[in-house]
Amino acid sequence: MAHAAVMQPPVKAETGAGVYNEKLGMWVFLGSEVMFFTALIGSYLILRVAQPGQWAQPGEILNVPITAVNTFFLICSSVTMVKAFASIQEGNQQGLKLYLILTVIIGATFVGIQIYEYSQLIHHGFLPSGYREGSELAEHAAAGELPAAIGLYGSTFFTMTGFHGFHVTMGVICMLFVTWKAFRGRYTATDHRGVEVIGLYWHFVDLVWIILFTIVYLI
Amino acid sequence: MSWLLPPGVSTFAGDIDRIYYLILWITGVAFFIVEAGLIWFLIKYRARPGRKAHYTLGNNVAEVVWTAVPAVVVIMIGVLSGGLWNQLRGRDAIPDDAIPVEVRARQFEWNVTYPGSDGEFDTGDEFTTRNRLRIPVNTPVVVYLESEDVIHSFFVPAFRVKQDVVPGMRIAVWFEATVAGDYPLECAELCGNGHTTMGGTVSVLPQEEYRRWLTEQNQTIAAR
Amino acid sequence: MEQTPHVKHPPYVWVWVGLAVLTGLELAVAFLQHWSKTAIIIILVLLAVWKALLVALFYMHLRFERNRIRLLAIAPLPLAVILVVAVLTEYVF
Amino acid sequence: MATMAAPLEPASEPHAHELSFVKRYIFSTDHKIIGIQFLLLSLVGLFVGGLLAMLMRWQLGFPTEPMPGGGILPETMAPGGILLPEFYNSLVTMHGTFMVFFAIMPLLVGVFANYLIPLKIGAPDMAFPRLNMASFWIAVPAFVLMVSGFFVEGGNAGAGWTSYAPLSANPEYTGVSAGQQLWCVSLVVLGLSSILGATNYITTIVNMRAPGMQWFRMPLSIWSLFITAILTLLAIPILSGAAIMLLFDQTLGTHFFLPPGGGQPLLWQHVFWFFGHPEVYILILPAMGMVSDIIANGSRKPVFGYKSMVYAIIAIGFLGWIVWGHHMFQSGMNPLLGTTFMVSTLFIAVPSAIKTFNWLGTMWRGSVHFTVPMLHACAFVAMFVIGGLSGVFMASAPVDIYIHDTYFIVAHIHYVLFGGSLFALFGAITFWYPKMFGRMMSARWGYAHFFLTFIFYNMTFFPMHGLGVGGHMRRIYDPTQYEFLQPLQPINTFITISAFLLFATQLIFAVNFIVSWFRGAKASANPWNDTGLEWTTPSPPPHGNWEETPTVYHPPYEFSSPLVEEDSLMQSQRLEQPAVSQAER
Repeated sequence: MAHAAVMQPPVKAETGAGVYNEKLGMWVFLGSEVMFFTALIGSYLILRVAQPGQWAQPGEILNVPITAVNTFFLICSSVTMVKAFASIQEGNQQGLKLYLILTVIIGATFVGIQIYEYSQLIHHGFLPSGYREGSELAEHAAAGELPAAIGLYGSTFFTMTGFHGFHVTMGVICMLFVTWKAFRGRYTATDHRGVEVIGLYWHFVDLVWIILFTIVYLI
Repeated sequence: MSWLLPPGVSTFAGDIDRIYYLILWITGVAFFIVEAGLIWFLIKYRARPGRKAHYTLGNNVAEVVWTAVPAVVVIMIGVLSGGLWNQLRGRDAIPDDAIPVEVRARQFEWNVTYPGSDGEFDTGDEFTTRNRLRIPVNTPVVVYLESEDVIHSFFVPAFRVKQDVVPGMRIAVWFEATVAGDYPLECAELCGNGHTTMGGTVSVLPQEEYRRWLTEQNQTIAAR
Repeated sequence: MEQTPHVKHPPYVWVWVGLAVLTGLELAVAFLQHWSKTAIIIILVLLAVWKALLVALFYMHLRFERNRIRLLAIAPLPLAVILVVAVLTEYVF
Repeated sequence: MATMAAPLEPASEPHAHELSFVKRYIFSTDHKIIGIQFLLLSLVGLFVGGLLAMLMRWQLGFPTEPMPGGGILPETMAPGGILLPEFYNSLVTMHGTFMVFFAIMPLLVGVFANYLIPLKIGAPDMAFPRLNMASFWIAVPAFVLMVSGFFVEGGNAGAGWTSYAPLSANPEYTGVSAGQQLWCVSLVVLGLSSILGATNYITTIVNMRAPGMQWFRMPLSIWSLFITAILTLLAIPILSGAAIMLLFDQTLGTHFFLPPGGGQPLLWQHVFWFFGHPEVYILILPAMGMVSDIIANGSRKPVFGYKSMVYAIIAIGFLGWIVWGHHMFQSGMNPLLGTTFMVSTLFIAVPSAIKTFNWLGTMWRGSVHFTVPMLHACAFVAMFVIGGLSGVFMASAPVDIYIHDTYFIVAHIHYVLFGGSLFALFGAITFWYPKMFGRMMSARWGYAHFFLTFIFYNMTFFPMHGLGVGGHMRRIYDPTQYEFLQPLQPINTFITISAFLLFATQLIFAVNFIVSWFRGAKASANPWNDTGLEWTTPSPPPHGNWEETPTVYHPPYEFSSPLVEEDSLMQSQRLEQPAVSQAER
């Protein structure tokens, strides 16, 4: 066929998005993640407007100090992530490994603290279905110090933060894989696609937490 | 089979049917134009030896025409429908003098509650009938729909009335029947295993008869 | 061929400081007494958006990307707004 | 920032013959094999969906009579061959679910997006071949989960394919608990598969087009698959979120959609249809695109108004996001929203009309060859017109008051999904079959299948309009219970018999498909004299598709071009005398 014309390449390659496939693919995937969290966060906003009486004041049920610390951790993990990326851009393998390990550790800490937070909440009587009967919180509610029913509060809180935690966990697992590859010297100053792509995901998850922390814990 | 709607017996049935028939005409004409054109082209331009297809890429005038014409037609349909929709379901659509009735749906029955002699609900003099809604002819009626379990749909084909009954909501729907008689009431939303059996009757009574029946019922309640 | 190109990095650490400070600010605002709830919510949401923008622009490098990637990043947002706003009209009007 | 050259290293493509059987045909990363895997899976889904419909039709046509052979069904479904209402509801639900999620959607997107995108844009494979493999092997367990719902305690989900809460959210209302949970889990799993696929398709189309394959040189099939991928990417996660909330309502005791705890049933409908309406266009856009390809080929003429076709696809894709409320006119939704949604819905008619007229324009003064794919494509146009026009009735909110939830809407959806998408799919399968398997499907049996399907199809679904106009509700188990529906019962019986014939006719297709795979006439590289890039490589194409990446010089549909003697000019054909097609002047 005529397309075998090797002599002169008169037709230049199509530019596409101008970024490599993995990065474009991650941005595309993040688009779908936005919509996933839209379903959850949107439902929360709608339910909150529909039933404003089912939500406690900030700090009454949820433990704001511990989650504030956790938020700080997640922000730290974002800066270590981006430092890992900056390191490999300069070809700094040591920096890459150090910062990746830090990111993994801080990310895992976030998940650990969240699990602790959940166990405390459940212990006090805050469940996805609302108050646990006979629990400490249920007594406060009976005494009129808390809203009488908080079923929707529990539903939306656990679903949103739970799925965020699930995303962080997935991120940590993928990050472990990237770290392993970093230790095998797979990333260079010119090719470090994996680091940049996992970084995009990681920062996105951080970004979602920034929104969640504000609208779930502080409002 | 027939494209003709069964007789409508409410004040607005005629308006709805008019739009239905208008759309039927418009889509019918469009249907015949397109299908006839399709068949005609297929026959006329079938492949024959020695004839090559005419190379053409399109025609901007044609594109504009077949963009603009459907747009104008749908705007017209939209304006007509929008007006009627507001008349039926708009904020002030329910006539002030409408007789209130409450219909509570549950799997798989319709419970009709009448406000009793004082015309108010929740005053203790209400009475309830099952699967039969009695209303007077030529009088606007507003039905307050509530559900005890799942979503049902209050469907009276003869009145051209259909309204989902949603648990946790109190939805008002109004109509005014024009011919006395019994009309089927159905559930139009899948509501469980007994969905198909969830039927009832709307009895449109002459005004005199309705008043007599209502007085009778109210007296029974008062006597209790 | 391992080169060590000198890349000029965005101020990552300053962004981190900014995020931490804004978080502190949020905590302070959230527990302010005597302010109207509406005002607090508006301020908190603005602070959260600010933080989110910092992450997106600097850590996710949107500030330095081509416009088509920026477009891709914000494309789903109108849909999210459409869904929430449309459903909220059920309760607000 | 360091800028990086786009292809950093060519992925080391192992040659196909070096691969083991398992790597080559089962856990294959080749987009062509994955496409064929999706084809087989979704044809099974289509068969299952059809079979469920046959059971339903028996009940509707002959309500109180035991079904012949129905004795093999267990007591919990059909004691003595008479279907139970709860089993009937499961059938209604699963017929819809299987047809939408496990037949039409994977057929259009899983099969043809996978198979056609790299071949038509001149790429060696997808951008992420392993992700592509994952997307198929994630769809398989989803399929298994959905089927397994029939074998669990309480039977399969029975709240309709739309699973309206609270009927679906609390097992007390239907007696189904495990089945409904499996429905949710299965759709979340399938959603992951779709999202991975969509990510792949978008990246591939944006980044991997061959030199010269400019945006406006892409065939309409690729354009429509591209817009479809965007819709999939953004709509499916909404369904996943909704299904997860529904699952939690059943398992964790949450209250999202359950009114006793303050939940909002309408929230489910909003979120579901916010996914659901883009989904409707996911189910039709690729069909429109492939039909455009086939009609241009069959008429030996460029697609009439190519650019307006592209803009119409984009317009439909965009409008798809702002019309979901038309499913909810009678749901108790704020009537103000009703007006808004009515206007946006009616406007969908405009791009649809543009597409229809452009298809007619393509045939006009053409040289129409009645190949089997072309017949199916023409049937698509004819049937889509009916489905599109009947949609106008529902779009008008006042008229919808009467016909909502009746058989009118059942007729409408089947005219669009069967008459539209499925006819297009039969055409597309026949058209690209030689490329996929290297053999032609039998034309004789193809004609037989087409004509019988066309006749029985219309006999089955056209009378449903009449049932709907007569007030026949959908999803009822026994229409004879209503006195006013009894006069319509002969129509129901007629539909049932037609449906059985329609189902039987599909066996012709199945046999043709299987026999041709082994016995069909050997196909040349370009059996239809088409212009697309996929026809420049052997049938079936080798791993990597081309020895050398093709270069594109021409727009997609250069049939009967004045530039050449022959009646088709390949997109990649380099002319002796450099000439620019009229289309690009």
